[in-house]
Amino acid sequence: MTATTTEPIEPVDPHSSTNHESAQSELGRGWARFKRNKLAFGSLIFMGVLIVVALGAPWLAPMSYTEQDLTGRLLAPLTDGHLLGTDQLGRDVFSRMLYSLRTALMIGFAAELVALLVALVIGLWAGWRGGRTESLLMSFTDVMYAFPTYLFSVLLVVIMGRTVFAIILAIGIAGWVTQARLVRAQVLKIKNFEYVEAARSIGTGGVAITVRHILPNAVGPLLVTTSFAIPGAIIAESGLALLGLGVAPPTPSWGGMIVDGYTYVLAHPHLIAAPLALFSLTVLAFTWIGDGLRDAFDSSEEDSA
Amino acid sequence: GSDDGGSADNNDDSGAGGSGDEPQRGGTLRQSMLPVTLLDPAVNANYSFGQIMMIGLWEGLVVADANDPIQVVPGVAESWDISGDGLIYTFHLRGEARWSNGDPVTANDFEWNWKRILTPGIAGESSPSYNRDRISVVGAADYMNGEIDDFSSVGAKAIDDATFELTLEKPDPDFLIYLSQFWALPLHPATVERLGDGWLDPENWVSNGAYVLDEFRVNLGAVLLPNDHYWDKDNYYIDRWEITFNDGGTTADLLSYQSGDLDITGRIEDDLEAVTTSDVADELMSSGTNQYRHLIALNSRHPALHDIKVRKALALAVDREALGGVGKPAIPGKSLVPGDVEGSDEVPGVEYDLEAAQNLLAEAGYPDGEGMPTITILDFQTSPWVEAIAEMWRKNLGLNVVLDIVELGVYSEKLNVPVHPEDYVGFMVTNNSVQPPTVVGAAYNNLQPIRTYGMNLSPPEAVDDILDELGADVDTAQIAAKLDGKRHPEVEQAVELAREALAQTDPEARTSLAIEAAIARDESYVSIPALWGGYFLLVKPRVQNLKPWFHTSVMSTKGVWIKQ
Amino acid sequence: MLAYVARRLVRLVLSLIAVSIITFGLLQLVPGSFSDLAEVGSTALGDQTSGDGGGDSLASRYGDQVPAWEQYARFMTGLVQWDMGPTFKYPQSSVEELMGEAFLVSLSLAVPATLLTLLVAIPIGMVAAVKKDKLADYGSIFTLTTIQALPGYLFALVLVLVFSVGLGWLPVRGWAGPEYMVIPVVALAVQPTAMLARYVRSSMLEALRDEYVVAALAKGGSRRTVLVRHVLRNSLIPLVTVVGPIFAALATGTVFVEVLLGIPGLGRLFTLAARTRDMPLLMGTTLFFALILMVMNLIVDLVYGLLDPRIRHQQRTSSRWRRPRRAGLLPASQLVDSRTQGGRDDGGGGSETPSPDVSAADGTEVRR
Amino acid sequence: MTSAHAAAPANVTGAACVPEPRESALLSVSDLRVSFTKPRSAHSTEVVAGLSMSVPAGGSVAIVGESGSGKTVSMRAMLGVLPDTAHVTGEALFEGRNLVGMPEPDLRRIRGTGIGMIFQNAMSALNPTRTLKVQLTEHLRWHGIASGAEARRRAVDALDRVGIPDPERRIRMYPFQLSGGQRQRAMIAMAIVAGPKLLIADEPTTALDVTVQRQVLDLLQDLRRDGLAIVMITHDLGVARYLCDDIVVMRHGQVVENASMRSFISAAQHGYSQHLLDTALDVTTAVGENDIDDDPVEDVTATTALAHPSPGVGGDQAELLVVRDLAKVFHGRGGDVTAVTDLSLTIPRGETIGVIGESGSGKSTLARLITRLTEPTAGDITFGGTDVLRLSGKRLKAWRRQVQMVFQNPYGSLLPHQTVAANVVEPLRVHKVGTKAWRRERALELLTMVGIPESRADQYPRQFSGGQQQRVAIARALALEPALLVCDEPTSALDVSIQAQVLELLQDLKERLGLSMLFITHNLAVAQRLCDRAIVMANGCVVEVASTDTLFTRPQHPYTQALLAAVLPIRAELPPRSGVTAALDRVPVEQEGDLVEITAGHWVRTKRSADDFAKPQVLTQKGLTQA
Ligand SMILES: Nc1ncnc2c1ncn2[C@@H]1O[C@H](COP(=O)(O)OP(=O)(O)OP(=O)(O)O)[C@@H](O)[C@H]1O
Ligand SMILES: Nc1ncnc2c1ncn2[C@@H]1O[C@H](COP(=O)(O)OP(=O)(O)OP(=O)(O)O)[C@@H](O)[C@H]1O
Ligand SMILES: [Mg+2]
Ligand SMILES: [Mg+2]
Repeated sequence: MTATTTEPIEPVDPHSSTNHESAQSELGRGWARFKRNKLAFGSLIFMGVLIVVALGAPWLAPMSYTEQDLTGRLLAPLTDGHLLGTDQLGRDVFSRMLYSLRTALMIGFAAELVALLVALVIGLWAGWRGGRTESLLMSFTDVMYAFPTYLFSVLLVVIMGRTVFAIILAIGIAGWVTQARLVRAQVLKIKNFEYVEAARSIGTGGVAITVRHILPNAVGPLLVTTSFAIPGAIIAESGLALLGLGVAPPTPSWGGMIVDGYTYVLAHPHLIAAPLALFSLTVLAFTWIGDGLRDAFDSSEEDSA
Repeated sequence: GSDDGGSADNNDDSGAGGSGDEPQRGGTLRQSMLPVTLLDPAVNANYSFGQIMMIGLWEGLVVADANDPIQVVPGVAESWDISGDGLIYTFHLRGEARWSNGDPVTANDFEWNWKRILTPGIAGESSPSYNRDRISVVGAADYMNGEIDDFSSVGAKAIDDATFELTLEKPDPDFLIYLSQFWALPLHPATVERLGDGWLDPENWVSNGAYVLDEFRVNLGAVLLPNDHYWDKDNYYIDRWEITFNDGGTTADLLSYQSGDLDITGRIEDDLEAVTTSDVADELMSSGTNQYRHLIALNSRHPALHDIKVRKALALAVDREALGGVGKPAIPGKSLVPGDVEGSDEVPGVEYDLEAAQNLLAEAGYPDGEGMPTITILDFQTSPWVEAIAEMWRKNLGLNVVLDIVELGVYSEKLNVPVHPEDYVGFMVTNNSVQPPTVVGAAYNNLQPIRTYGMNLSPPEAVDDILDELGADVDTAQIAAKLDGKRHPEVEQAVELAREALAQTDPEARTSLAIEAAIARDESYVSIPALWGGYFLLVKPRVQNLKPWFHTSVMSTKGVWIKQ
Repeated sequence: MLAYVARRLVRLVLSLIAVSIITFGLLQLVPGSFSDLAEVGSTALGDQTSGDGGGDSLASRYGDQVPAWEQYARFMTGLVQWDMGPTFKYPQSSVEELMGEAFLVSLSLAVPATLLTLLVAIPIGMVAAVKKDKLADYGSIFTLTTIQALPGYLFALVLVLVFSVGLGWLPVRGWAGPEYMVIPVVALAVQPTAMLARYVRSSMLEALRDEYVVAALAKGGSRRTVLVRHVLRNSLIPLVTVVGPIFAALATGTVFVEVLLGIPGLGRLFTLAARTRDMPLLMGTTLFFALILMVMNLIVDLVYGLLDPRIRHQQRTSSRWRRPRRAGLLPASQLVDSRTQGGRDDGGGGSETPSPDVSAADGTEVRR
Repeated sequence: MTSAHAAAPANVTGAACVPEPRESALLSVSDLRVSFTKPRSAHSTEVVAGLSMSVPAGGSVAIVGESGSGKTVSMRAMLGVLPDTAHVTGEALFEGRNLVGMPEPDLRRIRGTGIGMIFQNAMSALNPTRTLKVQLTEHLRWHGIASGAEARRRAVDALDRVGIPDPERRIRMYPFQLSGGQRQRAMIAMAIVAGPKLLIADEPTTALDVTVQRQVLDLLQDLRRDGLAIVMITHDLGVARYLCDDIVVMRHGQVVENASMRSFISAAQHGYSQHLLDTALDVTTAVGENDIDDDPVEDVTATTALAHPSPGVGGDQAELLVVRDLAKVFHGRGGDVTAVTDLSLTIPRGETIGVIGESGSGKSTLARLITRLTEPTAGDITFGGTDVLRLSGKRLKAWRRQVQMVFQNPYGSLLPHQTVAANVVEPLRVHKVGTKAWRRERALELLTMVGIPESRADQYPRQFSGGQQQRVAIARALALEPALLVCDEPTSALDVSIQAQVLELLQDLKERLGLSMLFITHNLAVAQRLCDRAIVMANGCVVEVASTDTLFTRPQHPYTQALLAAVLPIRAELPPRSGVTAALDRVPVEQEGDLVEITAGHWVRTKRSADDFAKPQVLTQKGLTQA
């Protein structure tokens, strides 16, 4: 076989001059394609609203999330000015839901940030250095991969306590493994691209190549997995809550609300329905965004775009 | 000596169903409980559920009376004599008592079992079910400690096949009640000797109770079938007793119960509220209230809680009527002696008095809560009533209150801290019972080991001195001894009174001293009582004639029948 | 081939040792010991007895006074002899006995759940792929993504509420007969089904893009024949890389569903062990989990090799993995990575398949 | 093949222009149009806009045209194997029946049995997980031609016919177990096993080495002799000419010229065809034709002899780069691969050295070794007197300024996330040359120099055509004003016409800037055009070194001779077939013998001594001078 492998008949023709008008970066093109995906774009807007609501919870929530009214417990929605009723301690479910949103988003984003940081350090390091460093790091990753994820979360929460911070760390640290593998795979892939070789031939150093050239081009897939991992982290918190290891009260969290609500599921279904609905919508929004991102960055899907 | 014996026939008492129908034979009783890990009465079985099964599988000399919590009725012993000085108990075994393999139950079997219970290493010296602090059979403690090896010097002897004798060190009016508890149930000596641990296998099962074990699966459940050789089998109507183990929480059980998969469940304690708000609330059965939920002050270097005025203010600021609403079906509990305990009406307890509380706090130097440290409430699970108390303190006293809900392991570690630092000031949440349900039983609670019972509210320096003196690895009893005289005076008094009460042999004096001790304990405000409750079961109406034995949280199936 | 398996086995053992060390190390950090907890439990759990005090005779074997390394050594020696001894919580049963029973339970759910997954997911994925960009495709993708995104325990809840509480057709919880298996099996299968169906779809689409499909059509094959003989076959081969981990995840038990539905499976045992600090049981279950996962990965790789002649060839001809060159084929793990990226890692995820050896710094030249 | 019609201008429509009457043509296409609709939109693009052509029974037609001109699509449209998004109109009569709009079952009967198709990339067109047997026999069964043992026998026959040795054994193999050439043959066997009358070959040799390409083409020629009609899609005029009688030139989905091959070569009518012919490079060889350069041979030998005392011995300051006994062994998992061995060469200042050889001969490895992207296993590299291999850290970085590289895949070698200007700035930035503003200035200057207007400097690489991308890459390589430019097949990923532009640019730069170049290619014509001297590599070692003129006129090593023989000239007379096959058979691929200087500057790897060459060399020279 010779080196003259012409590109297979790939319908999108890089030589064509049709797209000369709009100057776009890789990310820019992804964004353009992403915008065309109505579901994903809608989800993004919804997410924006959620973030605003979460940030504005102290102003938006009609009541404090801790304030109890022992005479007005387990009220049905729309009674006594409680939009979604009250819980077993007479606290306003709606207000608690808004604050839970805050907790959830905080956990989702922060935990993934932790996971991503660890993953980037390990993945980039292993992928770029190769050799012994890589086998060592990847063996470690493989071992961690064989661990049940939630064992880690459970033990870490136990060690660090049920604070939001601890739960973020617990979920983040338990979740870096897949990301690290992905980063490494990306690095290995990109490392073999000619432009990395080209950068080396120019005299660019290893770190600079990794940070300036490999990382930006690995961002697409990472963005995708991250947007899937964020709802994963939110779900993980609710799972911990199910085991009695979620965020400690009185800080409201969806996991806690769902667990509490499940207790009253037959007599007062509204207690579980409302948080569960918002929880599911949030998780779904992230998923749709992730899906949209994947389609936007996956060049093999281009023909459908 | 007097013969308290007599045949107990509970059948004529109406049970849960409240109908006067003739009992019907047959049917399966399906019950759910926390997983039982081990069915050896001699080894510590902390879970009441295990005891429910044990009480069905074996029969001791005497049996608790379902109708009167502080009385016993004959079991294997048809009758018994008590010597005039109250020290020697002679039990006359009934001739028709049989093991499930047909062997007769003899006094030698009991002697063998007593030896087993007391032998170090078999039952496990670290977890004796036999409580040497409270039951004082001659020589038993020494034998257990390994100080004597000759069992013949222990006061537990078979006189002949049908006569068994126990000798006490000092008279104890509650002795028979203790004896009715699960730890005194007899194993079949021959089987245990032949099989070792294999006796636990359902295939090899031999016991002398109303049931035999047909199936036992870890974490899953057990099946009990009637024992054909049981002498009183006519009073047991159920064909099959199916037990499922559930560690999945209340809701799961409640749903099973509601959809008709279960007849009885006791797995509802975590979230009684879910039950009381459900449509099966009226099927909830409760034993008498001999439990109390309270907050115990933790020792801290911060002076606030060392001031009785502050503690009293906190106790007075709790609106127990409101708590009763949150903690249903538990009821407001104003004292550390629950309402159904004999003599409790003489203990006045704490009343809600907001004004007094605010004044006290001001007097102590914290007007409107100013200057008070953050109060932490330590717990390992969330309970609405605790959150409610926190909110009351915040609202009524202007305090900063946080809940420190931690995982059980962390909880246990925090309890092990003898003195918390300045910034950790607060209480732990706990639930205790008075056993036996008498004020004298309550007096025992005054003497409980320090770290779990908060009687160590002593000046931190005193605690430090003791720890320095004793080193790190000392047991709680030693510390308790060293603490004498160094506690805060109000605490000291409560301990002293309890000691006196227990040392008394005269029942009347004993009771009145115990009442004084209980009042002293309440008034030391080391524990803040909140709620009283009993042991709760959800029981389907078709299950007739069921009576929980409230003082041991156990129920018996004697006389229980299922309406088809 | 044999050399390959042997090498993998050696690695597996080393990994297991690493897992055991990490688990044990973490346990040392965790506050509270079994006896502490038992003691607190006896008084604080709202469960009263006359007997006070706590602890266990076992504590003397693994108790506080025994140095950590010795406890570890004792456990590991036991493990090697397949006699891990009694657990703290169940002094009368041995770790291996408990795990064996629980594993059987988990297995009897995992097998039907996996089968159900395959039976449902493959047709759905196929239809979606063939009807790409049509309503059926959008509809199914929408539904599948939704299902995949939601927390797994939700389905168990819904099923219980509808079929047990609402309709009363099935028992709410427990483990006593075939009727008790329906809800857990379905609940367990829902998410893997969604994931697998999506996987089948993209795998099919990928295969459909391949030129040999056109080639087969150009030879005169009907669409159906080509679909079945070439596309389906080729796109199902990579499925083993997903089905393996799915099965492993199911067979190691799924805590939430087990706890919720009262199934005495491995997941519950494991959670119990973690919560009560039952060291032997926790070590045993963790190692067992890791073992299953790794063995499944090994099986996946071998099966993948059996099914895919290219990889079979590699496994046969070299004792070590070589990056397949110029043949346009990727190691199985990368197939998984590239296609399931996005799926949350619920135990599925990539297997550690033939990839690792792309590693050498001088990785072979890859052309675009 | 009637030249009468060849002169006719592009036959865009109408049957009148089709050479043979419809009935006698095997395939006759008129006004075939294909458009694609985008999913979820009503918008559609026409990619084939009226194709007309005809193929007589047993005839052969080449379809040529640049990439994307609709060659593949139109052929697939006839067979009805395009995706659902395609909309086909027009007429394609095969044996008198219109294939367009024919019901699927009828069409299916024609596929395979009436018309067979060969695809460009055999690896992707053969199902990787099924054996040859399955793939060769399944459609025999579908069409009811044969099944079981009979089908198998036919398949074995077909394999035998396409020249796959030991077909009985190979039929049980999987595609990946065959070599590239064998795969392509298997592909052909699959297409012919059901006995079609027409074979559509879609660039069947583009992915192959010249020598293998030649063998496959010979095979197709044999099939033609047996009466099979062939439509050959290609972008290589040499291939088209070698195999076909008629030619159809396509551009932008339209036919611009439809003529007989002979008249096309001699007198292409359409401007685009003319352009194609002009830009197509042709090798002038001594093997086929004694086509001599204008320069007197002696002169060439003399100058090269002066400039290159020895490829193995360097040291003179006139030498920019001296490589001595370089070797590279890759320790692969399946064993060691010797990519380069015992390689010595010198690059004098201002000269361009070509490196030619088949795939896998170690060309790229050599480039990477010289640029220190890969560390050699053994050997020395001296650059302007400094020992390159000793350099590290800052000094290595500084040295890198002087050696720059241009890669094969222009898009792949540009940073996709940066604009082209930023790409050109990158080396300046890395080496901290100048201020930010100055760098940009310089980048724009360089871009203008390579023909990219300033206005497009801030666009991303993806928005440029391949040729433009390669220009950017060249601009980047020149940014640091290197002394040596290493080009690793910089044009082989490009279309023929674009390739010519890039080569022109390089030629121009070389002359203007006095660059030294190491130019790697497997395209002999390119090497001949651009290089002063060339190295022929086989199996990691140098088999022949000479000035390009010498090399192309008087190749000495059998391997070189085989390479040259396999070249398909466009204008020159075709070499005799027998000679080629013979030459190919002679190719020794061992790395034995020593490099022997047979005349000044002409080195050949041989076991013989230089004296053995004396005679033939003189003879050749003589012959040449005489001619
Ligand atoms: N499935 C498709 N959907 C949309 N457009 C397509 C599709 N297939 C091909 N095209 C477009 O049709 C045009 C012609 O493509 P075609 O593959 O026929 O070119 P070609 O002449 O064979 O080029 P090459 O020499 O590169 O093989 C191109 O612009 C291509 O983008
Ligand atoms: N990183 C590597 N690891 C192992 N073997 C390698 C590596 N790079 C190249 N090789 C081997 O070295 C030999 C020469 O490869 P090289 O890429 O230099 O050939 P080439 O002449 O450039 O071929 P092409 O024309 O296909 O580009 C080949 O057999 C190849 O398989
Ligand atoms: Mg084409
Ligand atoms: Mg190359």
